[in-house]
Amino acid sequence: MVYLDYIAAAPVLPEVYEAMLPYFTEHWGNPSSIHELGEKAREALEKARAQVADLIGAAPEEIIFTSCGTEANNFALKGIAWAHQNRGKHIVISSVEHFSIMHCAKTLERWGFEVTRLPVDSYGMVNPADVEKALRPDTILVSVMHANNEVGTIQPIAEIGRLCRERNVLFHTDAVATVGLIPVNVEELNVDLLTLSANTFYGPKGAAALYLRKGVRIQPLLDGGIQERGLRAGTENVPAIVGMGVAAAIAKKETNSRIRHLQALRDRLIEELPKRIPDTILLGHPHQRLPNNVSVAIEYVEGESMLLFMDMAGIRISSGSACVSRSLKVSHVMLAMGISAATAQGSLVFTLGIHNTEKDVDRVLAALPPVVQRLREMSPLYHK
Amino acid sequence: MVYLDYIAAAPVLPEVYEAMLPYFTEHWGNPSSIHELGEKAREALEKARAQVADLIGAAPEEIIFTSCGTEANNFALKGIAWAHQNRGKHIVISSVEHFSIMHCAKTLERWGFEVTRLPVDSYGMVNPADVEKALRPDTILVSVMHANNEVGTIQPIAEIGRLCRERNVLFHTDAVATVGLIPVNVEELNVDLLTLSANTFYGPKGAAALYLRKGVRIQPLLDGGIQERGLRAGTENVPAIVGMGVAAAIAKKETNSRIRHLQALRDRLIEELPKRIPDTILLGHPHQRLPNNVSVAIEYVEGESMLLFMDMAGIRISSGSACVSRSLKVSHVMLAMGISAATAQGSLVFTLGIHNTEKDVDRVLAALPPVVQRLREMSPLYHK
Amino acid sequence: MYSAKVMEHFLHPRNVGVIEDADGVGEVGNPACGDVMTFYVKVKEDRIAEVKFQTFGCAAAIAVASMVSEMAKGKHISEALKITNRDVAEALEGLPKQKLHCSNLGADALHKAIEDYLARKKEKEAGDDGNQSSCAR
Ligand SMILES: Cc1ncc(COP(=O)(O)O)c(C=O)c1O
Ligand SMILES: Cc1ncc(COP(=O)(O)O)c(C=O)c1O
Ligand code: FES
Ligand code: FES
Repeated sequence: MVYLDYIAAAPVLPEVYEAMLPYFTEHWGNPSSIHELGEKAREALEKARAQVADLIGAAPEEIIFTSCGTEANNFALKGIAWAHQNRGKHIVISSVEHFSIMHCAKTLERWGFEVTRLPVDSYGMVNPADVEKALRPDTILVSVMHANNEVGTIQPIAEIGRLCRERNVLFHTDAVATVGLIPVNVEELNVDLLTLSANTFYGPKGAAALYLRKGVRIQPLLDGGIQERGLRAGTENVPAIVGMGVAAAIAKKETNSRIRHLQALRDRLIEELPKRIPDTILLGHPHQRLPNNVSVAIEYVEGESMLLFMDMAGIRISSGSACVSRSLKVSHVMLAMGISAATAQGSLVFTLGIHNTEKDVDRVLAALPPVVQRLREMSPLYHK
Repeated sequence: MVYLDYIAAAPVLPEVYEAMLPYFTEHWGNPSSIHELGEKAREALEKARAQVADLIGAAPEEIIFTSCGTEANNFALKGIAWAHQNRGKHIVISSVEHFSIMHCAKTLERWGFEVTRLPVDSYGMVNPADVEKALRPDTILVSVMHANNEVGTIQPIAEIGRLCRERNVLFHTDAVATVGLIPVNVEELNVDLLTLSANTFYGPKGAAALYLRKGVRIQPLLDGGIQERGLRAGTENVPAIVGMGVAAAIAKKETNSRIRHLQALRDRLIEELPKRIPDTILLGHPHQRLPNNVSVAIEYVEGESMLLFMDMAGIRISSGSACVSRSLKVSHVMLAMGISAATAQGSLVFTLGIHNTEKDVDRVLAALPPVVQRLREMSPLYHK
Repeated sequence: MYSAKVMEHFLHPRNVGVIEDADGVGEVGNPACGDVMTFYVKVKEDRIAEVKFQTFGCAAAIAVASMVSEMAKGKHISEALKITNRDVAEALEGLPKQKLHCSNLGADALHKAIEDYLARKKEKEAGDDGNQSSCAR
């Protein structure tokens, strides 16, 4: 099998796996219990918190564990909106955010908040000048993702953060696609809140976190007990969080070597695909781009069909085509970039991971052209 | 070690552990991916859904997976409040709910909802007649827990449910303390929503669910992708959910034998503790009680001290509910039952599990009296 | 996600292509929505003698088109016009809920091609009538 869908899910590292196991059957305590078994669990939790904090240059008490990136994004947007609505009810997001930000913003609109959606250029990039224009006296929060999961474009977060800070507006970034993949430092990025997820760096599903700068007020999304300093109630998923901590520590050490490995594979795909398949367009920014992302639109064919033919060939990839997105809508990211709906239909997203090799790239380059050829021959839009 | 704090946390069953492992490193796909690896994950997810549904007599599509009981409770209360506020803004809960219901209700009050808190008798039992009195034309939801986690009292849920149904009011029960421990059937209980959590029946942390009766409208708590039919976004924690499914299937088969085992141990503790320690009061209902719960108040001494001395002796128990303990407040449950704050201070909660034996009970019965004696001798309240 | 039947038709679609001298052509859909389907029919004595299709769409769309072409082949046009979306989905042993709309495409495109044939025929007859009458005049 050739797996090139790391943004969707990744296996955990062997070290992560080993670290988690004892927390299911041996150290199963509840971190809130004040006996020895609870104590053990709490120590493990706090160790993981320090490891995750270290990965992004934060203090441990600035990390709030959540169950997934979506929860952290919902917590950030709704929690800040609820806590700061007396200061204003205007929020700014980009038009290429993940659904978990986009649909939160829609919910906030139903609750009486006003949302401005920033445009992007044809690379999917936000212009900081547009952020500046969008800020109003009643703006309480700006949320722009660090890198886009579909097209890989990395946003000018530090600059947007600087603008927000000058204007005293809280700034959140959804860094699910970047933390653990490229260096991320909350100080350098000038962010007040940041979402990260363990699976991006080969930690387990079920563990993610919100970074919340010290002193920033927020309302819990999950009310209840006093876990996570009362900001996120619910028994902590100790095994998953332990795994996240170990994965963070490893990611920190290996970031640079991983990037080198991924970039080489990525660049080969980016170079070779259009050579072997005419009318293939690279989506996203040519340089300001995730080291593991190759996003293309292949004209005259539809993503799901390619994806399934590739699946038959043992190659797992993804697509932002409407036919794939259960809602039958073309990717809002591609539309925001000005890509026509017909072109966006031919979207293929390859996300590389540490286990990929040159040979995987060779297999893709060998398997995809005949699939495209076959589908184009069926396509009423294609004329040689 | 003698562990008698199963309500706080439990190890997973060996079968659960084995079932989960492949989903970390082998079948790591994202259930939303449409290639073969995603397909595998989705099948596993749907199998677990059917297993969990079967445990409570529900249809699979009525199960929404969440990350913990707290999330399911927040989802139930806030989601129903948001979705039905046009019909009314009055909500009824009991005064002995878990913090995740209690604090949700407080948040709803801040949002302009009105909350009635039902009284309980000295056993911690809600009187259905009080529910009837509390219902108003603008009542949209009643939430009464199935059994209390601190004192073990089982509520007359079926009757409350019947009353709510007659009046066309939605009814939720927090069944975290019961599902998988005693038989629970959503039809017999007349509930519209029900919260359950995997760890109660030796499934892993990080997996819980909300049962939502077909046709009941709710607003998501986590907006985003279309996971869980669009009602709970976020990548599913597949390994944990798989574990929950297996644990549910086993619980279903073993409920009766487990109950017999637990009840025998429980009843011995209930009988012997007051005999060996004068001024020990059983808390909660004598018969309508969880088969694994022994909750007592030991006069003139303080819970934490007993707990730590017991911990030294290798015996893990609890005092009040786990997540309350750190807030240094006397249990609201005990106060609602009319127990004086001084008496409630001496609370000890033993929750038994499948691994406990007669010998564990012997060890408690041997270890506790001298601990109490010692502390009483230090206590200014104690006069022989 | 897909039934074995859908996958089989997707991987080995029948009757793909264009009929250059088709008696009827039907096109439905819109590339913006991800689906364009074109059916070509040759009709002999009101029976579908030959049918071909092209599609730009998902696996379901391809399988649906293939199945519809099989179902239509050899049928009297009045029968072919009665092929419903449901028949197609059933013949494919079911389609995922969100893909049911793809089955509309197939039957719709076929019906449109037949209607096109009927319209051309009518036009031709009208044209013939016209010629005759003009001759008679
Ligand atoms: C009755 C009850 N409800 C809800 C919860 C919350 O569950 P969790 O801590 O898994 O979120 C608990 C936890 O012990 C509980 O006992
Ligand atoms: C950029 C981005 N944000 C948020 C999320 C949501 O993460 P999760 O599905 O773990 O909730 C994703 C998931 O892929 C993502 O790519
Ligand atoms: S053609 Fe788009 S869903 Fe089938
Ligand atoms: S006496 Fe110290 S916390 Fe209560």
